[in-house]
Amino acid sequence: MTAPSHRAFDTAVPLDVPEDLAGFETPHPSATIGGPRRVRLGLILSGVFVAFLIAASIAPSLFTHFDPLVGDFSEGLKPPGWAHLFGTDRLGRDVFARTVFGTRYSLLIGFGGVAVGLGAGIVLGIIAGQRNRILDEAVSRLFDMLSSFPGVLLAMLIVTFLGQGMLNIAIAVGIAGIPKFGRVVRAQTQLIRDADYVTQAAIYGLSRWQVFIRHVLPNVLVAIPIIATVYIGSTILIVSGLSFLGLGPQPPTPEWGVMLAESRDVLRVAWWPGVFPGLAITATVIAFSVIGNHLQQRFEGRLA
Amino acid sequence: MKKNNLLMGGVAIALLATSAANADDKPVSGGALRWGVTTEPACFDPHYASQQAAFFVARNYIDSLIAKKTDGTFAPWLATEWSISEDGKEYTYKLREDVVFHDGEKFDAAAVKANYDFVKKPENAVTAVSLLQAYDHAEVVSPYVIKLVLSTPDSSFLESTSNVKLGLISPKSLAKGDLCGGGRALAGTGPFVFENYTRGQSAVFARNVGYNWGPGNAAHSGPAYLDRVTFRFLPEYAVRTGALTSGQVDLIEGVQPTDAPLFAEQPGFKLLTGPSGASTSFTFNINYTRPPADDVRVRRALRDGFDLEPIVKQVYLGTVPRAWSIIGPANPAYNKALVGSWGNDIAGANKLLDEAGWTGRDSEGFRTKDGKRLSIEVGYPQPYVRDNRDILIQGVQAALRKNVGLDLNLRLITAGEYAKNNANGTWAIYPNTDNPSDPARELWDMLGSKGFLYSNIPNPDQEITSQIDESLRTTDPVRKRQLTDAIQKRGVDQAFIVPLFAPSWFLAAKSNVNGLGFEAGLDSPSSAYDFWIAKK
Amino acid sequence: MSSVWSQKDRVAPIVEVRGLSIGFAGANGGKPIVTDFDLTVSPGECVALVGESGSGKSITARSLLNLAGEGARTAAHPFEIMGRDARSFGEADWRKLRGTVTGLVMQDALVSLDPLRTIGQEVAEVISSHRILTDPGAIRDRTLETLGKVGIPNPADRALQYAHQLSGGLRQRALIASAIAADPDLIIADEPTTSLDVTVQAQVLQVLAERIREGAGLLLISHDLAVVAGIADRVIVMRNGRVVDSGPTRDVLTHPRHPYTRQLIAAVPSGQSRGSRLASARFEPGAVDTTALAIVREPLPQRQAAGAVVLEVEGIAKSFTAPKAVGRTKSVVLQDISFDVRAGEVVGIVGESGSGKSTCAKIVLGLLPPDEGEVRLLGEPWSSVAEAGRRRLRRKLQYIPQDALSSFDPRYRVKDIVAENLPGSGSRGARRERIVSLLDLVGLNADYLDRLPRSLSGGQRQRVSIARALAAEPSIIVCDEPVSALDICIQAQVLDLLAELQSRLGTALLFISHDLGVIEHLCDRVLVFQNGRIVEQGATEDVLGRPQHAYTKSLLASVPDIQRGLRADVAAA
Amino acid sequence: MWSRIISRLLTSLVVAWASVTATFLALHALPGRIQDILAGDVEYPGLREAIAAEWGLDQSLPMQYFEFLSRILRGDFGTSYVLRQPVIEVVGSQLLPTVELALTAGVLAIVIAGLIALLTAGRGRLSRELASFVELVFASTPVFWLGILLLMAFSFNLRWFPVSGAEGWSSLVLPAITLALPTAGLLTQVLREAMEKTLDQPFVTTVRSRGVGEFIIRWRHVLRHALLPAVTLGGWLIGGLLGGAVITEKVFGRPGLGTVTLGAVLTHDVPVVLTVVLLAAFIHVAASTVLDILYVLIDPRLRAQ
Repeated sequence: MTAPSHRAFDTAVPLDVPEDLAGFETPHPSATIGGPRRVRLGLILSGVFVAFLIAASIAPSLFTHFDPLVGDFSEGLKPPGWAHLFGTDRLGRDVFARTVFGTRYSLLIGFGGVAVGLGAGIVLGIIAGQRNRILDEAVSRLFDMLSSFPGVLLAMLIVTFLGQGMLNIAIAVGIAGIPKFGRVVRAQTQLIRDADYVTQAAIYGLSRWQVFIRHVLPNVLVAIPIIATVYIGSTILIVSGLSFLGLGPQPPTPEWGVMLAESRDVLRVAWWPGVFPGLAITATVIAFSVIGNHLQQRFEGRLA
Repeated sequence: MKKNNLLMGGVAIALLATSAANADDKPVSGGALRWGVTTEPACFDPHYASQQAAFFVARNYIDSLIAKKTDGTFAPWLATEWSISEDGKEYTYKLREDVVFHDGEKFDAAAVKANYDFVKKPENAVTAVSLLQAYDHAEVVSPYVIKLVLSTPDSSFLESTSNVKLGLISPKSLAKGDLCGGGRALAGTGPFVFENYTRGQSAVFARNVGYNWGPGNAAHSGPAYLDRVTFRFLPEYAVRTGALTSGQVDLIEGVQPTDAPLFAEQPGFKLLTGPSGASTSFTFNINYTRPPADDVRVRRALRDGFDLEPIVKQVYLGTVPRAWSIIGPANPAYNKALVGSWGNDIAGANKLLDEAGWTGRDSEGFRTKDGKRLSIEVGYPQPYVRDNRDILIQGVQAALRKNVGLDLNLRLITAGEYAKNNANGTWAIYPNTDNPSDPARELWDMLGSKGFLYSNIPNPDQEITSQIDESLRTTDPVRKRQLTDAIQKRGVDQAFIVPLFAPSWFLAAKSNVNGLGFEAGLDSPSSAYDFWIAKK
Repeated sequence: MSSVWSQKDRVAPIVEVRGLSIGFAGANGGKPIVTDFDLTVSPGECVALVGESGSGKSITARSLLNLAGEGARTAAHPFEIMGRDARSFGEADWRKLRGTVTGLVMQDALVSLDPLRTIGQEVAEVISSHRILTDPGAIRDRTLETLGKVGIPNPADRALQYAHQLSGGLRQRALIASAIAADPDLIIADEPTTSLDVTVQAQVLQVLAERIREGAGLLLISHDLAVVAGIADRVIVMRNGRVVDSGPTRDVLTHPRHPYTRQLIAAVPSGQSRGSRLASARFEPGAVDTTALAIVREPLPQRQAAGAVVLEVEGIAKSFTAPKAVGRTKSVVLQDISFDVRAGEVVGIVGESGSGKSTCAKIVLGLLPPDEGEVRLLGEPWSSVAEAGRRRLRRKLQYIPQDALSSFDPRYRVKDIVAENLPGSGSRGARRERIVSLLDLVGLNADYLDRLPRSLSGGQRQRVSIARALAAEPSIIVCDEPVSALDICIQAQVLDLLAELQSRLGTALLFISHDLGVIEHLCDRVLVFQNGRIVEQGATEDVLGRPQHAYTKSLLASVPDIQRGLRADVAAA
Repeated sequence: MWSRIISRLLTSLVVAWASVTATFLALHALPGRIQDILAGDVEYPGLREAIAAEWGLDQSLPMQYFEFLSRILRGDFGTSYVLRQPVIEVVGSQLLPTVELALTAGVLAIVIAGLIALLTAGRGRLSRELASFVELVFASTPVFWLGILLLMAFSFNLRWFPVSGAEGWSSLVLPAITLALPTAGLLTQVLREAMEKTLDQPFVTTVRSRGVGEFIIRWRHVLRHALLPAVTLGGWLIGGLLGGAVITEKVFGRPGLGTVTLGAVLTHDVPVVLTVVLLAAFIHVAASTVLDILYVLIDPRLRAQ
């Protein structure tokens, strides 16, 4: 019964409140008043940032003319300045260039992980969401089993078996994420399965299958991109952790976690090779979760 | 650049300072020392240990028959004198009679025999057995005279008997079996008794009060000065440095160059570099039997395709010299002729590769031959990565990519993967610093037909392996010197091996810690036997 | 506007407010939501505040506790509570007031009592938090005493139970108890009976009346004039934040001045309104001076006589077995239900919550198999055949639920919703025309085609779901409480629409409602459900006019009715 | 309630069994001989034979499986061929520091989250905005990164706390904070959201109408409701803490399961990794059982069903 760390999709029962009454029946109008405007700013910033991230991961060379892998050995550990926006690391490589090129790997693994997890999660979740006690039990137990291994540890175990590298990390993180996604999808499926409009569809004379295809499935799927965005952040976090532990991509790959791990040794004399990738991770995760939460609220809005 | 000069100056001053200190006030007994070290030994039993970092820890509780001096000659230790028979097959040692193991057992010829037989016995699967290849059996001539008999002459045997791997453990302990966990169970005869071990945290050693002998290469004999020594295992550079600056430990090993100024220039601290030059180098060992590295032109291109100097300078801030040979500059067997004989010939390297047919280029600018990228993997076992060596390799990697379009593919692999590669000889390049021993033994280890790298490779280079075998057999020092020189030359000339730099150890300590030093036999910091803490 | 004073005004009033206006920072463009509101409540007096949802009555009432909500800006002159000027009050003063001077009773006790705490704890809280009593024993006694006062049997046990463990009536009593535990001078009851069955509602109103007799003042908020008729001394009618009518109950109800008040009164469905349009009601000029209400309504079109049997229900029964946790108790929900519905006929099912109305509807709709008995549709077996076999007939039997919105796929626009239920294929153009025609059949137009349902008001949504039902050209529609969620005036419109379409298309309706008035207004025949049985059935006039069964009688007796209410009032006075 | 707990315990058994089986299958599915996989790093004559004997590799697969199961049941998790010691000793000796760290961090996180949520929920816009931003930042910051920064600031420069080790509380402070902050960040968000949902409940108005003070309302009524979603997070939380501990220990050079696990992963020391993961699973299951009970204690409505 330990539900996933997710607030939206298991609740949200539609209730009928004509829009013209909004604000009256709620004891704390402040909750609804002026809320939207505040969200906007953060949202816009996040949107712009994510746009940059995607651009950077597609065409990093647009943002910098430096080679992320080859540096000038006489230019090692130069502090940030005009020549090097984020300074250089101990091999004289441009930290900005590395951070920009790193976007690709972090996003790739992040999305990869979510894709793996969601892929399996959707199938299992929908299966579990059907009106079939045994199937539901079986799948839910599977989720219990997977989720009883701490994400990082499970990923570590999988990496031990599969070996290191980007793909394996993505798979590992994905598998570790299956219960999260699966439970969300299951909850969502059940919510819709029991929704009045599904009953209504039965009254039209639609067959079970038709109802599932026309009403249940689409309404489950609309939630997927949102779930993905909500979770991409946390996935990127785990990934950076793993590559920090040296289980991720191989150096000199400018993956952010790897960069952080490398920067540790020189941190005392040079803060920049570590601070910037660190900021990159945090900013990325924030951006995605802001967008994700917003989409989610919108989504619940359409339900309620 | 400037910074680096300053730093070097700093180190020099520090060295002077310490030596001066040692001269002035004489050592005082007492006090406890906390020593922050990089590596937590996987096994404390010198017979089984394989990490270099484990050996200078072991030295604190393990003695050997004889001690190796910096000049390569040997001094008495548990053996007062020794002799080698004409045919070089019999080594006779006369032992001290006043030595007892930490568990009260008497130390005598029988004990020595027990140890050597134990190591030699296959089913014990002892790592150190590689040193006893030639060893046949031991004879207890008299209670305190032991004769070690070899099947074939072994020019490295004397050195081996000084090696900590063949250090002496109480027969009673040996009988107990697994000693990797350390603790009192592991009873040697060393200046310190193994008090206890907390995994992931520390190992504590207490002074062996009854210790009134000592290695001939030490500054004093009799009991150690320190009451107790605590090894704190601090794998992170920053953490180690921080631990010393914030006074949680008195001494750290493995100071990284960027942190050196913190101690070299700070009052209250001292910085030590040593051994004054390594006796063995950090090298790329290229598997010359696997394509594309089976083509000497490719290997040479790899060797000459980059300028090593600035990379080593950049990574180690000028604190260590680049290497020219497999053997380190401080080693008597060092072949000086090699200096300046190779490297940094980018034009030549490109020419070689063109000749070798690597003329194509792929999207990432790497050379290709009939569609295959010119790529050689460097498989570096993660647990052995230390001392920024991965960074150094990244530097070489970048340079080779830029200069000659060769893809030096660095992979940090698990030790398991390495073990497999080694088992079926599929490794490509292995970056390594060999545990020091006799030069011939060292060369045999890395290039010999039964060495740890080539033992599983079908037909290694005839010429070099035969030279190595002979150098091990010969008892004539001159001949031996010729051979080791030749081997070093061929190794570099054929680019079986690309020497990178001569590693040295950096010790940083509070200024009141004295007697710090390095042990040639280990090519690492010495045991805490001579250390003492000045009373303020 | 002049208001008439009852003699009670000579006593010092508990609250006296003139020209009250309430606004929210940022909301409603800064304009106040309630304006120019006057109120006086004296001890032993009941003032009723009537209006539809959104009229601002709740906010107004809560402003007397300074609980109108965060950022609420209230202004009034004077604003006196117990003779003290409330405008000078700080939060601390207000807090002292709450519970001791003013007690609040809200609508649904299930959510208005903390579900995680026992009734006892909830009732005791006001006493302890005001330090009225400190000794735990004394507090307990007072709690139990209060629970007794509101008519809760063996309080000692009840005090240890949680809200969800009590019946609706007891729950509401407990809520009242928690409000009056500290003997407040003024009780503010905000729709205190709305979620209750009529019989229970009557009892709860009695409890409140009892408090008034004890000398407390009562401010009763309700959307239903009939409810307040029996108990209120004075009535204030609100709309869009303004007072449109106020005065002694009798005057307001018999001589409504404001058209809106009249509408409120006239829109109430009842026996008199049968066969006529509710929304069309108006008061004939000159009729006003008589005491009886003279409401004139336009008649609905003629209806053709009932035709062949469409739906037959024969002795169906249903019972559920609760899951293990509760101990496998078998609860009978329906027993031996038999009735039929003929073409063009409107059959009503009336009963209180839990009487089995909805279960019956589900079985009829073929969503639930009966344990016994059989349902036949258009003479063919229905409940006895498999879903596949039913599908052919499905569109003949349609459904209008109470909550229209949740019955719409959130991704669908109005046109998709209706289209999904259209028979056959036909060209896109043709279908579109059909949809449009259906929409204006229910009083909407082509502009609504692309609207998303959640952007529609409650009334409009119900119209869409009617259009959807009609799209299938059914021979019978099951309506489950289709208007209970709507305000009285909207309800009138929807009822008119249903009635009109029914008489024009001759579609049979099975109309389920808890509201006798609605049934009386709409249905030809009525079935009275109690505990899963039909206790009485027959022509509406007979059953509701001359009830035979005791339950039907008690049901009728407890239905609030303006006329009866006024009579009772006279009797009481 | 009891049925719920019993089913949870059964589940945990299933989970344990399934995970053991899964691992067994994984081991056999892997390319290469099990001897090699298990030997990992170590390379000496006789080792593989020893392993073959210990794992009964000469027997048929089903026999091996039951052998394996019964060994686990007997609490014999095999030998680490890298550390040359029984795994159970290795892991056992490292359990305490990790649990100590995770627990402290957990409590810290809960306290922080509870306080902030209590103070900011439904309160002034500015404070709420600020708080939720800070939470977001912490919830989005990699644990190890946070650790490094704290280490730099408070150990190296200010020297308030020791850099590493596990002696005494002072060495626990920084790691605990490091581990707690991100958790607290997320927990606070959940708690506050739940509290604000609750503050909009009608019964809160009822309580206000009794003249109860705002803080009491939050403390006595609202917080309890907010705990429900927080508890549902619990299981996930514990997992996060254990996982985070691994990384935190690495950063602070603390002994503990993390250090052992990481070492094991890198040296391919399968028996150790296996044991650690099984242990973690066990802890998780045990904890979530407790949480279930908690859940029922908090919400009487669940006792009925």
